[in-house]
Amino acid sequence: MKKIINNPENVVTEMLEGVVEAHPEYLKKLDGFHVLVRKDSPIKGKVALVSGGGSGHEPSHGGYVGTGMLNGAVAGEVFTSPTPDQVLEAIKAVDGGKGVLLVIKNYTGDVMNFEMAAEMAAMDNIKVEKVVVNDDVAVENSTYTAGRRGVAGTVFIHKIAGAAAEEGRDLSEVKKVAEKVIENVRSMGMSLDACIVPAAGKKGFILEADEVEIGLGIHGEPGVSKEKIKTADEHTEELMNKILEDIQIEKGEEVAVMVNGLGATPLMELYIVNRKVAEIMKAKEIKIANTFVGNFMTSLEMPGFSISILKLDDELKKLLNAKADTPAFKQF
Amino acid sequence: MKKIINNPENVVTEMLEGVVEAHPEYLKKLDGFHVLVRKDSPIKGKVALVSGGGSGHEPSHGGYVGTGMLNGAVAGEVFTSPTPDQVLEAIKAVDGGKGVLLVIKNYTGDVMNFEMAAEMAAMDNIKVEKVVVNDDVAVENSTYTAGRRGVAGTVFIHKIAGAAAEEGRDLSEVKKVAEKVIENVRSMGMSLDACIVPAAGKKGFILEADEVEIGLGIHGEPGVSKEKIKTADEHTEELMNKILEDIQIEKGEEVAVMVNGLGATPLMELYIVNRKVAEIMKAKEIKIANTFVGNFMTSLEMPGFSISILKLDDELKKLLNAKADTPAFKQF
Amino acid sequence: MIDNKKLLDVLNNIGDRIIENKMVLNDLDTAIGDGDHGINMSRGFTNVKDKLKDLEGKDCTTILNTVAMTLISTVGGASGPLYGTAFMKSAAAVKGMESIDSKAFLSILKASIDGIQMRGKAVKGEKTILDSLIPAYEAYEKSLSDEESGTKALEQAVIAARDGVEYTKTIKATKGRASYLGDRSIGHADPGATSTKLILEAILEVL
Amino acid sequence: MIDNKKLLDVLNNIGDRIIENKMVLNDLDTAIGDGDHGINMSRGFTNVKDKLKDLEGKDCTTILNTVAMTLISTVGGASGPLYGTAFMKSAAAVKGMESIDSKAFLSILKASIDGIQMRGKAVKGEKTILDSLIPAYEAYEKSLSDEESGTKALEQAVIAARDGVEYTKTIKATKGRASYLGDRSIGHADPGATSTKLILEAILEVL
Ligand SMILES: Nc1ncnc2c1ncn2[C@@H]1O[C@H](COP(=O)(O)OP(=O)(O)O)[C@@H](O)[C@H]1O
Ligand SMILES: Nc1ncnc2c1ncn2[C@@H]1O[C@H](COP(=O)(O)OP(=O)(O)O)[C@@H](O)[C@H]1O
Ligand SMILES: [Mg+2]
Ligand SMILES: [Mg+2]
Ligand SMILES: [Mg+2]
Ligand SMILES: [Mg+2]
Repeated sequence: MKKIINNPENVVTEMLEGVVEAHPEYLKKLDGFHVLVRKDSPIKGKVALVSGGGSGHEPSHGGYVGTGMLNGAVAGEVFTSPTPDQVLEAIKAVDGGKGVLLVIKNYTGDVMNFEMAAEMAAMDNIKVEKVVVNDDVAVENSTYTAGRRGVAGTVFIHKIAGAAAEEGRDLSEVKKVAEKVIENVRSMGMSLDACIVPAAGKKGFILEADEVEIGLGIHGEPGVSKEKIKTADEHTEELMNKILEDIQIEKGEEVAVMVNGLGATPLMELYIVNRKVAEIMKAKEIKIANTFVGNFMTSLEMPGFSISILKLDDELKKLLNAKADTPAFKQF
Repeated sequence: MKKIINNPENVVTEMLEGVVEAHPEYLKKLDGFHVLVRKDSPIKGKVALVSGGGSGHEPSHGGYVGTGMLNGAVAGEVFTSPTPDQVLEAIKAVDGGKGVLLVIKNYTGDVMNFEMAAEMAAMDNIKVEKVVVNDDVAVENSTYTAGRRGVAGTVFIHKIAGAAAEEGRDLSEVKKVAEKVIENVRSMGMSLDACIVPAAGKKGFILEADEVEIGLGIHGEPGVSKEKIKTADEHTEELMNKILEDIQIEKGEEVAVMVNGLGATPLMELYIVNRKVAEIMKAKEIKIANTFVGNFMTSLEMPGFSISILKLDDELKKLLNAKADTPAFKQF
Repeated sequence: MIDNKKLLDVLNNIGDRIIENKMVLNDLDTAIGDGDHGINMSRGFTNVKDKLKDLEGKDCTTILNTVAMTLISTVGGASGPLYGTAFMKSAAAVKGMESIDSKAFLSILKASIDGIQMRGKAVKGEKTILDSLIPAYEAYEKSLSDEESGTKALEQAVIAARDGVEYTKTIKATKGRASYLGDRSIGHADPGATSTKLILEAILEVL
Repeated sequence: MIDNKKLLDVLNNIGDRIIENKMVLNDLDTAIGDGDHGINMSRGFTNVKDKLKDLEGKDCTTILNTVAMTLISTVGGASGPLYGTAFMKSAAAVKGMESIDSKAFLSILKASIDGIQMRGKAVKGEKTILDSLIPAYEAYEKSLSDEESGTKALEQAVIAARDGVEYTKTIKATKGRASYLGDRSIGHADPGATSTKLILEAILEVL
């Protein structure tokens, strides 16, 4: 394992220290916790958003702490859900009296740990609501799975629900708009290789020189199937078909597109994928209103990408285009 | 070679198409050329900035086309300087009557091709000036080399000279401020592995499992030496020492820091490096006014990083903090 | 009979066995999950062992509650809340008791199952912790009702847990991260079921 | 004697040899540069070969100028402006001539050197194109002044170019990208010197 790290056991702590050194104008770290919150926390009279999960998804989630997105981000160990006491601390630090919305990605561990924190916060008389993001169409949403996973589409929830909170909406309204985004966003990813969790020291799965992993989550775990590598256009078409099978989008409707790098994918390749996404949408006469290309929700140094499609209406469009100012997502 | 591409020969064309699809609000592509220019080009009465180089450095340079940075970016083949006719086309498309500043990274090919373009533009009666960035302290600036290379520090020139141009300064003044940045910025990088140029199909150099390449450029070429891998802190210290040996920075002076990923480096690792950079600067009582952590000047999927340090004065500080709005660099 | 002193020995031994088997559990989780179950559990039990030092002389409920809180606040992932809740419910199950006899241990097993099901909403046969814990509970109960000794009953429980782990190899996961693999999860033992088996073995060793 | 018809054959053959040796040149550039010299040169000459189709009946200067512009606009890198300028100066050197005799070829070699030095500011011994081109020019000149035939002179030039390539293995690069390697550039032949040698060999083949 070749990595630019010190001790594998300290990667999360040291990373958070580096984040705070880099972005003191946006955020601060809660002493003794792996929690980043807005520098101006708590903000009185506004609903606060808290998200988080395992580390290794940077810039998620700390990179989205700032105006118009998250108020707090909780960082677990690498690819491991954070513990409830950490989440609770984030909730307490950001609550400005109007309540806190937890944005949880649907993984058994994330859901359980955030739920426990919500129960604890309720005992402290903090209003807490939660939404569970499950945008990954690779996984069947059936009784035979733990339900669809939450992946890169989560960033759209941060952005849009964050904008709604910034507008001064109530907790129930912010939750409602977050749920609307969840209903309308679908994602799917693929990868050319695995990544290495520092503490584990070896790859999560092994692929042949001509194989790719299709439909994988964001925790370095294997996907739903292995395939022979094809062209970027073919893989893009395959992912887009799965996504568009799952969500009805009519001619003339508008969407936002996110082509997300998993960590080691050159931006060049992401743009090549985006070219094909645009071509497919043009053929279907679906209008792309916003496109985001880059590393938004990564899996350490995984060489792969995911595509997320969010179906827009006027409300979502307005909130998506609202101002945001965070270390990793800025928009005028 | 496993890559998310179609035909290796078309990567640049297809990438540029993907860029235009993603960011039509910022830029457009010149028909028949690998040139991206601001959507509102030419802007009358303002000095225009043109940069470029081989492709594979994304988001450099097309990602910096927008308000407060570049007016045009010329994309060569992967890691190959663009040809003079392409550069000329960019110059012609962005010139708004106040002249054009070419920001060139010091590589033999880049310098010659941009110079030829400047000569051609002069024949068309366009005022053209050029600056050559040479921030890489890994390379000795002696008669025994082609001079120090231009690497990630170039982004500071784009930002600061771009802000000066946006203010309405004259060509000679914009050039002067660009030269001031060049005088005050130093960089150095290292990598854990090589990258693969699509058309070449194999790695540019081979490292053992415990070796790293120190002082490498941004074109996939080998560096100035191989070393055994050490901790992130040790490597950071090594690069910082080289940088701070080369540029005199006194106690109490201010700098901007860029910890730049070369393409496949997890943001986690870049922040771990930044933590150490901040620690070193604190010990030296040098104040870090701005920190940029991310992929600004990459080498395809190279797993490595570079550190750039820019010594600031009041003028540079003000221009660095000025508003910028481009696909890859936004600042309120 | 486990008094509060012995309970510390038991918990220390559980910690040792889990930490020893870090890589084993990790490799199992690499095959069908995200390769961190060993890291998570051994991080948790390293902290538990540390906490145990300050618990000499405390009652069983306090000890088990401390273990619960430590696991909840240091394991993370799916296993943290699950094992944490199991220990928390176990602490409640022995509230007021000076020591844990075989009947109390039966109620600990039952409380653990209830706690895990409350949190994780899984049933037997979904390739989880429950697939070694429920058979272990059933075997322990049967052995006691056959009037065998507590030790004998625990031996039966361990055997049942081992069989449970073997059984998990034959089934498809429908809960937890492994469920995303669909049929690809078949053929691999479940990490959580395995760590539960290790815990039961570690208890038996000290008795 | 190379008339405009023969010139097209010569240039086509140069193109073929460069394209054939794409990987050879690339591997040389991988060792001490950025591994694209073969890609760059063969991209350029693929375009040149394409352009040659439309140049039948044109005069030598027009043909060479077209080659120059094509190389300049399609090769990029360091080699594009250098070879482009060499061909541009060569075109000027034969201005007005119906065909290229050995004296004209001498002036082409000289003009190429001048053009490359004007652009690249290198001298002999810096591990560049010039390390095969200058010896080739000198050998050609000497052979002509010894009153040998143009073909014989070109044979001498090719031999000198080959020796020049060998010589580049022994020296450290001080110009171009390879100069960043310092002593690590020693032991490898220079890609540009090698492509120049290939060009001269290709000319000799057709004469
Ligand atoms: N709903 C559930 N009920 C019971 N056990 C579960 C459930 N979900 C997961 N598990 C157990 O958790 C184990 C994985 O734990 P761990 O790897 O630590 O967490 P994560 O899956 O978050 O990485 C699985 O092997 C399984 O036994
Ligand atoms: N200043 C120079 N003068 C003459 N030849 C040069 C000079 N700089 C570089 N070269 C030649 O260019 C060759 C490299 O060309 P190429 O790989 O196509 O460009 P780049 O170095 O930009 O990738 C070198 O092998 C060398 O022979
Ligand atoms: Mg996990
Ligand atoms: Mg090159
Ligand atoms: Mg796991
Ligand atoms: Mg080269």
